[in-house]
Amino acid sequence: MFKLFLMGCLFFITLAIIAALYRVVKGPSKPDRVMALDNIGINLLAGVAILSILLHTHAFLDIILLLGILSFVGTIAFARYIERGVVIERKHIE
Amino acid sequence: MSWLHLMIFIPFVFAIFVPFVYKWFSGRVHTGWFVLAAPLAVFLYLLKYIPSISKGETIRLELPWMPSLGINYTAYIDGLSLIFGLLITGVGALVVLYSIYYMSKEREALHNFYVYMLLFMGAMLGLVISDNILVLYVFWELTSISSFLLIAYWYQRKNSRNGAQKSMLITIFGGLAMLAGMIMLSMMADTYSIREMLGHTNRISEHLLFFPAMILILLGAFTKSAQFPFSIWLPDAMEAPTPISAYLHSATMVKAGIYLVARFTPVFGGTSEWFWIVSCIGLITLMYGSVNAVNQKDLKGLLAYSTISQLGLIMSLLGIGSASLYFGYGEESTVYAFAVLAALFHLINHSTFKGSLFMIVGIIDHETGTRDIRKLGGLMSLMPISFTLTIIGSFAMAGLPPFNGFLSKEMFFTGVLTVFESPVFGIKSIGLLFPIIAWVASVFTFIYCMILVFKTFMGKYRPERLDKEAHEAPIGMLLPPIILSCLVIVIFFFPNIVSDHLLQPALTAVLPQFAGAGGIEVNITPWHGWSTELFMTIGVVGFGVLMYRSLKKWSRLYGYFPQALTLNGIYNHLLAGMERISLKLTKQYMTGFVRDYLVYIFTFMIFLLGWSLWLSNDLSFDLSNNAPIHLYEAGVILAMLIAALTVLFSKSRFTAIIAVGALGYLVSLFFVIFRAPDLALTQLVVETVTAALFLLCFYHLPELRKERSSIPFKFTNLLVSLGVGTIVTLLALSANNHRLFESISSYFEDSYTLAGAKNIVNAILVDFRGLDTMLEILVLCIAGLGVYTLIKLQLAGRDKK
Amino acid sequence: MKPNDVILHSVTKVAVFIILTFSIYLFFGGHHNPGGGFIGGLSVASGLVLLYLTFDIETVRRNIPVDFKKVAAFGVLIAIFTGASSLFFDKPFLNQAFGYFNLPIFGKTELATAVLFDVGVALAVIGTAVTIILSISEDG
Amino acid sequence: MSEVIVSILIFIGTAFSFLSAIGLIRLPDVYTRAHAASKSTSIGVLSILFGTFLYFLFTEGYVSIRLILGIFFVFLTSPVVAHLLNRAAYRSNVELAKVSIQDDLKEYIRKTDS
Amino acid sequence: MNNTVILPMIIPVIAGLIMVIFRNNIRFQRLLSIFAILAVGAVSLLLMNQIRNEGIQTLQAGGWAAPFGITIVADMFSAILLLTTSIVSLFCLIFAFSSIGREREEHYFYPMFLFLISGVCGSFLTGDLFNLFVCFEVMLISSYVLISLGGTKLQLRESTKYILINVISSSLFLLAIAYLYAITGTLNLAHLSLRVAEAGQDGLMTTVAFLFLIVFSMKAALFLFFWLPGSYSAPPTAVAAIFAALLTKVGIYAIFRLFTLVFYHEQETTHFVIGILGAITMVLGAMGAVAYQDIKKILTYNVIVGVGFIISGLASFTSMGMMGSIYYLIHDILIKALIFLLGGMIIHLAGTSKLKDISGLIRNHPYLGWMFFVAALSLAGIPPLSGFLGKVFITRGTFEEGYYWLGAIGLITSLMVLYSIMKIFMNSFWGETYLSREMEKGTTNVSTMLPIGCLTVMTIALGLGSEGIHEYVQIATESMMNPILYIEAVMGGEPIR
Amino acid sequence: METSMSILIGVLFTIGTYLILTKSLLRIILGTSIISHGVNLLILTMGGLKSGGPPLLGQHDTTFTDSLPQALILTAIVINFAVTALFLVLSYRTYKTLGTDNMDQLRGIEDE
Repeated sequence: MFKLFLMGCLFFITLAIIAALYRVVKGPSKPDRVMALDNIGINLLAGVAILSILLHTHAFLDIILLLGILSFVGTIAFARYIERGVVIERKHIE
Repeated sequence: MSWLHLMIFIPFVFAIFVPFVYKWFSGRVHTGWFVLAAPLAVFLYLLKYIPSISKGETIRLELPWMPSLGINYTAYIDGLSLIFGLLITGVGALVVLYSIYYMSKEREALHNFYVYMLLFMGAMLGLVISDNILVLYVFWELTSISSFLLIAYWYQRKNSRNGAQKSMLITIFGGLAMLAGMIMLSMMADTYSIREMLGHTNRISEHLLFFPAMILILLGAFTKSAQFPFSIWLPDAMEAPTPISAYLHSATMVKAGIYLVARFTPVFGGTSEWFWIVSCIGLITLMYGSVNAVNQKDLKGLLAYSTISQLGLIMSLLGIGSASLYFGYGEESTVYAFAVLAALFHLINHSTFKGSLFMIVGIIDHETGTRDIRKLGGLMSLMPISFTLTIIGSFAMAGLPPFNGFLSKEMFFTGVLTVFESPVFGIKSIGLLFPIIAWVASVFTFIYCMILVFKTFMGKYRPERLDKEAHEAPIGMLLPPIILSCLVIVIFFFPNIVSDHLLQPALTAVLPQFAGAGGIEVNITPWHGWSTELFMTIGVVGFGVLMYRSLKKWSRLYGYFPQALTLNGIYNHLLAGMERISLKLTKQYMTGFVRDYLVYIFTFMIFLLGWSLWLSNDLSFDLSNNAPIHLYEAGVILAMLIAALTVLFSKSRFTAIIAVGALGYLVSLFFVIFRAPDLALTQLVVETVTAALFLLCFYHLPELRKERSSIPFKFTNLLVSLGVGTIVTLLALSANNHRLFESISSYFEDSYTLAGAKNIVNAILVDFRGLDTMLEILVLCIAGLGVYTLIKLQLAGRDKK
Repeated sequence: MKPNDVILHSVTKVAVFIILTFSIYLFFGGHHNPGGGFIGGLSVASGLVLLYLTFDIETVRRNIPVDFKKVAAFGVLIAIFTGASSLFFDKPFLNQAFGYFNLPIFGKTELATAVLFDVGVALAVIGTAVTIILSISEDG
Repeated sequence: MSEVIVSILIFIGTAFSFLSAIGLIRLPDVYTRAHAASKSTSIGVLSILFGTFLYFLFTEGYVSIRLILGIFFVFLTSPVVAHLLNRAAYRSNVELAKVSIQDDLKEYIRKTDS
Repeated sequence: MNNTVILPMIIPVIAGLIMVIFRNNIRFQRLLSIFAILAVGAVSLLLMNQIRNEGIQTLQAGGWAAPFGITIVADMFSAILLLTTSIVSLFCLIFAFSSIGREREEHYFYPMFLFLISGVCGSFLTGDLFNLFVCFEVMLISSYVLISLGGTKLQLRESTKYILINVISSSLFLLAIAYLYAITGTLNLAHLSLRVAEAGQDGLMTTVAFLFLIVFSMKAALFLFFWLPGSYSAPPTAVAAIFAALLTKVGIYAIFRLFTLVFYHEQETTHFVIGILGAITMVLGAMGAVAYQDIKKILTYNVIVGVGFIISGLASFTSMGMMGSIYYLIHDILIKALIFLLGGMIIHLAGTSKLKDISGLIRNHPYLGWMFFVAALSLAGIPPLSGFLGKVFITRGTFEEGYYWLGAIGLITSLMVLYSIMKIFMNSFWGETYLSREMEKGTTNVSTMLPIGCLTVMTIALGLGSEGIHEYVQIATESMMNPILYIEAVMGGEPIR
Repeated sequence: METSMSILIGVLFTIGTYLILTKSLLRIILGTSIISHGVNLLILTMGGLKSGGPPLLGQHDTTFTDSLPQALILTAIVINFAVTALFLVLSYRTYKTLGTDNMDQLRGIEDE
């Protein structure tokens, strides 16, 4: 029962991912897509969490944190790109 | 290393020293004097074998080269080798002597000349004395190469280069064919030694490869001996300095083919194929050469065609003589054996008179500055010695007494008549063609001999057409042709000395069934009654004179022959055609467009794998041992498909890269679902860093363009990619249901006890398969350095273009 | 209006600290838990990338004055030498030794040469990743 | 009992996540969608993570520092991400939805720039 | 266990890495790289003798018994190739000293060169399928760097294609490994051989074998050679020479290894297909060589012909053919390096690679000319130079197997090779001399002529003195024709732990 | 699951191949990325799916999924990362130096 429930939740998370993918496809603006990607990342994080309950293992708990980190790093890179066109600046123009 | 081997290698040894000698003494002494020692020494050394060889002995000495492969330099001297060896060194010595006067020590690059010459001489010697067919082949190709160099001696001239290239292509082509034949032969006989092959003739003749091997070896012989239709290289080879022509085309290079045929007669002879091919090609060549010689304007060209024709004559005699092996030992066998004897005899004679003729033509060229028959004339009074020598040589060639050519020509007629009189291999009435062709060709031979003598020396002397004032050559230059001409006459009067000491032992080498009997009884005499042969000769002379008289009238016929159909035309056409077709084809598929290459590769893959799968019948779709699939997993798969398709259809690179990122994240979700935490972690990080890399590079890259390509282009791409996808899927499905063995990875589940690690994947990475990891970080490190150099080192701006 | 990154800067400082700590955890936990040299190295790299993202190359270089190409090479060297060290003990190449020792503070501890190997891996990964990213960003 | 609590938390999380996904599709422009993407997703994920944390705490007595860190990290970064993205959007001149009534920032920028 | 086996793989790597760390001292880099290559050569000589005396040498990396760990195996075939590799790379390296240019030297040329060698050696030595992939990658990625090092327009354009094709082939390689792993559950070559023999090589395995064939064909330029002519004409001479000498050979080695050790049960299918591919390769390659009037093009197409010819020996799968292949492989590595160095030298002197613009070089450069002549003959397999024996035995092998067409094509294409290469000789060395020494675009010097001279001497010596290496080649052939030897050497040893 | 994975991999390969066959360098690189995802998933699938717990000892599971393919994929991922990085940089260098990213214009046969 509990398992079935978890799978159901996972299914909805998957749907959420697909919804976000729709946003990636649809756009229309770049920030939209990046936001969708970030959202996919966050949803994946949730999915992994549920999966680790489902599989009853804490092998995947590292992934949760790492996903959080990476989705953060990635999104910031994208944001920089959108904002400035350059991802890493050689020298800060303050 | 025996004395014999040493002697064979002498020319090579000399060749090494020639450049030094040239460097040190070139100003003072002609290098030729140093070189002369080599052929002379070998000639004298070989002379000492005559007594023992004429008694029927043979000498066999082995020098290991690659003993473990059965390839040794086995020197083998019997009568046949000895004749050739003496010719090579004897004529060689004379040619070197001649060249000392012919080649100016101031103007010519003598070191090159003599190095090539010695190489060639050594190669020829090695060729005729070696018993091992592979070694024989080595020397064979060496003669091709060194003659290539000799012909192109004046490499600045385009004609020399072309002539050299032609001779090389044709003779090496033949050499390769011969190699194939020899390999087949060695497979049949299981040995590389010709001597040992003779012990297995039965096995060889019953083998399936017998006929192909024979054809291939004959190809080698025919190309080398300039037999029809491979004769075209020979006239072009006249671009070489005259001493070379004299050497190559009288005594050596072209005789190599004759040697080969004679040498392999015991192996292949006695069969109708051998008989027909050799004798017919010989007769055709004889005809072709003599007919064409008449039409030549260049003296050397005339001699070249006459050489072709004479070689055809010898070849046909060898072909006819091979029938003797069919009969074993007996009456008819002896009759045919006589043809072989004639062949060998004519071989020697031809070397003498042709050598001298070439030298004289060289003298004429040297002294008048031209070889064009139309410009020459009336030299008789100015160059009397040369004139005499020409008469001797030409009349010998035409088969007139009292010169040795008469003897062998008569014997030739005897040979062709034999075919008519005692038919073999179901010849019947066709046999009549043999003497007829021989006779007609002899008429033409007579005509060109007359041209040679009379057009050059008779008629009006027209100094205005010549480059130089004509006068007699220095004695040193005349000496070699004088020696040869003396031989021509001496042999006529004492043919039996030659016959007993050289020809008989050689005959037993060609026809080994006579070895036990001590040869055949022959007595070569100039006069043997009013025989058919004599009448034929008289006919030749009579008809020849008539024809020569009316030469102007009928020689126009030559003009009617279309240029494109000449052998030369065909050769040029073939060569140009090969280049053209190659270029067209290569350009057709080598487009430089990498997409095309990938299409070829993928198409090939689809077809090969598809064919193999279809052949194997191992396609199977079995869902039973699949792991279960959950709804959410289907959702993830769907999401991946969407992401991948987005990449495909996105018009902006930004969308594409985000979709790829999403795809990567979803892949890592799969890794989680399939219980691979390490993978999921790595995939996530790598995906993020890759995305960041893409973003970094976007600054330097253009926005994605809309693909502007034709419908067929896209359709092909679609088809190919669908094919690839299908093949991958099909293979995956089949492999999945085809797990034959337990994986070895259960071993790794002990990793805690084995390697002290609870994380099996990590244990595999750092311990069980640590080497992989080590190299993998090396790859990473190289890539980092590569990126760095790519960005930092930019020589593009400094391009020459 | 000039961009101001105060929020990002302050958050990044915390985040980088967390990332680095976590990386070290991943690295050392690798033997028994998911993680190891690769992932540890890569996450350190991503932490550094985050630094570069929020600040700029000059600033970071001033604080971390390291030639990352040499780091990468050095990492690979370490990995190879741990493997090659077994040559001196007449053991097969890459033979990893491990044992349990009673250390004063940590109690019973497992020490393995594999960890050294992993250090090499991590260094190589960090060095390469940062080299690549820096090279590209410096190209103008 | 423990399963029930975990279930409730996860259910809440999933519901939030899913709803925010719907928001991501339905909302008119990037700025409004950012609400859905950051706020509600964050709460959804946080509750799911917390649920997971509790699950392992109850069933195994396992206190996962990584999960706590993860919760903390998401909690920390999610607003920053939203902030940066929106700023980027604004700076790259992404239009506001037509239904928007007011754009204070525009006024402000005009003032400071001039 | 024999730790010597691993050394050819790691010595260059260590040397290269040290050079990366001490980047600025060029003289040190040169010395160290020479030293490293010499060490590899010495080790491979040592290995050859060990193998001759004690049989195939193996090393279970990390002490994990096969098939669980990675086994490094040096049989005679590998050892011979190692030695040849080290010789050739030594000469290419010396050639590079004066020709590669200061800038490239400063940008990790020597380390990359050594990594390439290491990858090549690794590929020759490894006994594990996946490790083979990794070694390939080491080799490939350093070749990517080498081919693009300098970033001239031509280099960039061609290296893009080169990398793309190789990325695809690497993906396919992994694909093939995955399928094979699914079927057999193992990666160790010896173990694979055992398992394939046990289960019988069924249709699916043959299909997977074909996939491997495609992968290696792409690397070896066997039929799928389209990328090669462009790529090999892009980099500087020393690099092109080492590429031509080694890179395709690694692919050939892999094909040999796989189709003699693992997939040798269905010869009628697999080896026949290999034979057809070899024939097509030879014909197309020879046609390409004949077609062009450009030195670089002619030489690169000749590389392709060589590949087809070597593969013919495998297609025959007789010990005669195999022996021929080994001989020819050694010859081909040497001669391809030599001819590329010579061709590069001509281009360097004349400043162009178009034959119609070059003429009469022999007047000023007689030694170069005659060495080119010798090399040209050797390339076409003219006796008694090094290509001859290989040619004879391969041809005999194909004949013995009944593939007369294959042998015939081999011989005919060798004539076309001769024609194409003589075209270079006759056009660029013979003819009127236009350029005086001063007008030439470049000069020769000791560092460029020494390697050319040495390689020329080697091709002559190898031809005349084949007896000297015959014993080794014989052993190599035996172990190729008899997989049991290999399997026993790998699997027979007791695990260390 | 294996069947659906096989089909997914096939689709990934199809898309990747299609992208590789286009003219734009960037699309080609994206194509190689997708193909490498396909390859990684394939290796995993070929190792057998979900036959046990994650390959970590000391947890509840007694059976484990095949750990060898995971190690292989890990290596493959890293190598692929290295190659992609190099390829990417090369392509933008090509673009900057030669002024085009269209493979059709990079034929390079004009200089014959």
